[in-house]
Amino acid sequence: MIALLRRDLSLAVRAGGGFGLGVAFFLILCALVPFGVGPETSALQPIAAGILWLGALLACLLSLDRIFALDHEDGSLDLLATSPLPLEGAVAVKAVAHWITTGLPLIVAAPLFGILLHLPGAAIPSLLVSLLLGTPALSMLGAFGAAVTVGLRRGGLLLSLLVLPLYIPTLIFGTEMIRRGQDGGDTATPLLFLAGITAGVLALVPFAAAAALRVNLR
Amino acid sequence: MIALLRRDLSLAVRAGGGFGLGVAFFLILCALVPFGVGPETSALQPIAAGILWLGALLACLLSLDRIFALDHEDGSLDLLATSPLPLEGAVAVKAVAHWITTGLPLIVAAPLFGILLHLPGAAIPSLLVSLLLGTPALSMLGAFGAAVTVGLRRGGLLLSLLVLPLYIPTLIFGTEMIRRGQDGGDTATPLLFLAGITAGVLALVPFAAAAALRVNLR
Amino acid sequence: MTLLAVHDLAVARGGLRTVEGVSFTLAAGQALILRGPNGIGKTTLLRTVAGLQPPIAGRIDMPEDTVAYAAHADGLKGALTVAENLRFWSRVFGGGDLAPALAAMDLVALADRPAAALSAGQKRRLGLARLLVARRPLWVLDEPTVSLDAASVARFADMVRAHLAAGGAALIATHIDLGLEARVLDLTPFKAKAVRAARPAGFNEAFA
Amino acid sequence: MTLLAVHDLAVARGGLRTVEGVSFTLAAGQALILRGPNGIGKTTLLRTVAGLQPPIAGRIDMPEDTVAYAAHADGLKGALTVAENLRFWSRVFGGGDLAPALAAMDLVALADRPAAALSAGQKRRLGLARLLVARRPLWVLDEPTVSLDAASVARFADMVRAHLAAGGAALIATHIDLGLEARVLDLTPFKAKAVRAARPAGFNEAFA
Amino acid sequence: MSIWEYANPVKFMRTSGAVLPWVVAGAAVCTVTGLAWGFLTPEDYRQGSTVKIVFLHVPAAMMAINVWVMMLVASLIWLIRRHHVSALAAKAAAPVGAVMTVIGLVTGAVWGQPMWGTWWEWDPRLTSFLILLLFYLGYIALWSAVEDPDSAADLTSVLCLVGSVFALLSRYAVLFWNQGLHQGASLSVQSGERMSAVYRYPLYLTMLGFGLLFLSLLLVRTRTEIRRRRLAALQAREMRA
Ligand code: HEM
Ligand SMILES: Nc1ncnc2c1ncn2[C@@H]1O[C@H](COP(=O)(O)OP(=O)(O)OP(=O)(O)O)[C@@H](O)[C@H]1O
Ligand SMILES: Nc1ncnc2c1ncn2[C@@H]1O[C@H](COP(=O)(O)OP(=O)(O)OP(=O)(O)O)[C@@H](O)[C@H]1O
Ligand SMILES: [Mg+2]
Ligand SMILES: [Mg+2]
Repeated sequence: MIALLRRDLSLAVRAGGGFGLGVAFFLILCALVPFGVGPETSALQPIAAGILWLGALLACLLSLDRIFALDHEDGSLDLLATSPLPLEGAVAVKAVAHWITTGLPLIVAAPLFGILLHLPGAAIPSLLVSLLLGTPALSMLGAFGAAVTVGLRRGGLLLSLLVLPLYIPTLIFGTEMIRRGQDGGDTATPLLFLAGITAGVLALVPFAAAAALRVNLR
Repeated sequence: MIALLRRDLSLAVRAGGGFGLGVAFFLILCALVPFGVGPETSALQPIAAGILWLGALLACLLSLDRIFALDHEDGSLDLLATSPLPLEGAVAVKAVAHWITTGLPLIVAAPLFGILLHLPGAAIPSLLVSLLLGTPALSMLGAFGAAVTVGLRRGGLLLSLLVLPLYIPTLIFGTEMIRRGQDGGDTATPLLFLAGITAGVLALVPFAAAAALRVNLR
Repeated sequence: MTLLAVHDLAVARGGLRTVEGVSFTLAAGQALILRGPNGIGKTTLLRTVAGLQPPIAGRIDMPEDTVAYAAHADGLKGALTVAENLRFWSRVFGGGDLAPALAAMDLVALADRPAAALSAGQKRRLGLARLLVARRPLWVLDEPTVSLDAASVARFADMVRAHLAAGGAALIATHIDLGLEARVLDLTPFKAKAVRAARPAGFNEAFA
Repeated sequence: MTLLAVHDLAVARGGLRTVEGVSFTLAAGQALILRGPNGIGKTTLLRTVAGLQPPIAGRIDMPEDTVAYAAHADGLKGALTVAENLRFWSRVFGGGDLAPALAAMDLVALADRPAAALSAGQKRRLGLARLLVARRPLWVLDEPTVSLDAASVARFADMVRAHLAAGGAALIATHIDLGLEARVLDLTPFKAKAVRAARPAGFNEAFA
Repeated sequence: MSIWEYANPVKFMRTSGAVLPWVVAGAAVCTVTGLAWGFLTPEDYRQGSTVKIVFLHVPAAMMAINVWVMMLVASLIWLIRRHHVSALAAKAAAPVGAVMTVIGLVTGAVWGQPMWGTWWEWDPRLTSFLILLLFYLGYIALWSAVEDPDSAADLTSVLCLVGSVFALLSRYAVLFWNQGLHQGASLSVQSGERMSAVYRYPLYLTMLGFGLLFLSLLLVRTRTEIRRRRLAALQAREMRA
């Protein structure tokens, strides 16, 4: 498992800055938003929390689509399935690798983008906590979607169609938490919900994803 | 060329509803935005034009990444390059096929999504015209980006990184046109700019894309 | 010691039976070569034995974690070097040293080359070297010598012989002669009758 | 009539020369078989002749639109049927009828099958049938018989013979014996000296 | 004889063929009389004639949810007992459910225009419905994207399971996000005081009608799917021969 994690991470790094790309996409998105909605603080501030979470979601999504597809194409997935590694473990490891290469850099960079979008300083801590709690669920659900669509040509759009609706609860609680942090409200409830969803997803979804993979390898 | 167009279209249709997927993604995005920014009309109305254009952009982007990648992987691209078809023509045809499967359905569905985001009825005509003029440029620029990144593993994110900045002018004039339509202002100027950009892109970018493809085949 | 026993096996691809009624056993030290025209179902049979798809009928008996499978695709990562690719599979299979595997397939000089910069035959050699680090007793190989030159084919045959001598077994589908002294099983007589579709027991004719 | 003339050609892959000083000519009705160990540079040479990459040195003379290239990958779309795949390439090359091409490679029975549901050898046969609808005089083939069974190899050899008899030519890289009566060119003596990197003429030693 | 016997395609074809005309007739009678009766009800003193949309809106909305539940059950049966008919029934039901959802959304929108002055409002009820539509779309898209029918059945069943959990979660998340202006369940416990009998009985009738309508569509579509499978099998067999 450690070997798989290390391989995935070093592949991400060698394939041209795996760590940087997600952040760069996030940056571009945050830069595009003011072009779309106008540059005034009054226009940006109320939507900043939402845009940050939507950006995280999309950055996640874009980097996801090939999480299993590459391994399927070059035959590694067949070999992994016949290896002593349980497929559930392999799925979990791949989700972790995805989180480390995409989620983690996003979290580190998020305060900066918050400033770009005029997010008030008071909301930064809840921004960080909500991302830290929420993004692992995004990676894991994404791995599930990737497992379901592996081997289908044109996976990209189908994957988004399957995965984005699953992201809705995380998105809602995540932005709600930031918004409450911004207004100085009670952040404990959304925080608990976020943590609960992520815990449930991490505990159960690997099994569903491994089952889907097995079907697709057949 | 006609043969290539027909093949690409029938591939899109067989690979599971090529036409519908882009629209479905657009729908999801429009549904996610209110979760991020809040459900009030006052929050949604000012950003509706921007969100619609961003949605079109992203739907375009997600469906793009495999425009040449699939043909590269299965060797068709090598064969096309040695065929009597000029590579510039092949690029243009592929962009057209992409526009028909993604851009066109988006345009048809856009007024509906405008309603979801509380876009005023007065802005609908300029929404349609701006999309009609702008999306061909998106497809063509996307084909260029896809040509540059073909054969790179993990193309998805890199592609967005390359292509999104190229989309900025189209995005700006497109949203500006809708906003002016919404306020009853003068839409002629952004319309001219949009049309100019698209005309220029359609005339010149196929050559750049074909050159990039040739380098990547080497 | 019997490593693999196949009883009256039927396999299916895309919902239709390909071969049926296949039985054989493989003891330690034995190799079996599968032959048959294109499309008879060799690949399907090997994938079933490797556990990647369920059999339609019949039984496959073997101890757990016995199989090392090598298919048309080699499972290489172009961005990693030859040695890194091999080391990864060695770790996953809890397996052996790299040096002998690299030497056996004449890859020592290429060890630090990224796998993307290998020729077709060199890639295939790396895919075969993986078998040595997997340390599994039963090798299930689907056309292992594709793209290999004559010298490499001979080297591969030596590798299989050494594996058999060390108590392993091998099940190999191939169209060309490998120069191995092994039993040959031609699948042609086992071709599934056209009338019998692949469907679960108890299913009615009216359906698939 | 000379279809292809190669003079003192040097080709490079990944910035390093693979073979150099290769010269040969192919007239109508002739075939040339390229041999050489894995990694010598056969694929690179064929891609250069097909015009997919530029030569480093030397000249390649041939009329325009002469080459039909067939590589390791067959350029098939799994979602399209066998006939649709072939028809597409026939249209692109402004080429010939499907029926004789399907018959030559024994694909008539499979014509309505989606290409994704073909076995490895059947896919390869479809890839070769494409050569017939391309109607190009010079076939440039990279290991065309991979995955083919003995009967299909013989059928392929017949197809090449018919092509030569009709005034075509073929340049074939292969490791196995095709049973064709053709000249053989072994690339081993042309292996590039290790010291000379691939760089355009006039480049300074300090660079490249 | 166990109930699972009916999962045998032949038996299913025979039985469903026999009951189908009755179900269709029942659906027609209930829907038509219910709608006609509903149309003849007096105008509401507050909502005017627009109240009559309720006879389309509520049954469609109700069926939209019930169809998903039925798909969930069918998926579970497929995953556990591997009865092909149940997988095909789930496949056949999905587009019907999606259309019901769309009818609910469109009639709601048409109703919302006079009532709230806007075509669309991000009210939790409506939003949950939009999310349900997304799940339907994903499910249908997955069915059409996978070639092998058994793999498609497996994958869509897993998706249906995971999707159901998240559809429920989304419902709560949406409530948390925005408290809405849509009416509560007026046919529930205190139904008497909230909706007068004039509207209630024709509504019950259309609801029954929509249920039967769904059942007949489901039977017809499942029969089509079974025949399509059989056709594909026969074609493949011929090709192989
Ligand atoms: C797009 C918009 C709408 C959607 C998606 C929608 C959705 C629903 C749903 C799902 C139900 C079924 C509740 C149940 O059976 O438990 C329902 C019932 C109902 N809706 Fe709507 N609705 C929409 C708009 C409206 C509007 C604008 C009105 C009127 C002002 C309205 C009035 C009602 C009423 C009176 C019921 C019956 C109450 C009940 O049985 O629960 N709806 N709607
Ligand atoms: N992308 C690359 N970068 C650097 N070197 C490469 C690259 N691709 C191939 N090579 C090297 O170039 C040489 C020629 O490769 P080529 O594929 O032409 O060989 P080949 O004769 O076709 O071999 P085979 O019989 O194995 O197919 C090989 O030594 C190979 O290692
Ligand atoms: N996805 C699929 N759907 C339907 N039929 C398929 C599918 N894939 C393969 N087949 C068919 O199943 C049969 C067995 O294929 P298989 O790949 O096992 O053959 P093989 O013996 O390995 O042939 P080869 O020597 O060409 O590799 C072939 O007739 C093939 O056409
Ligand atoms: Mg095979
Ligand atoms: Mg080669």
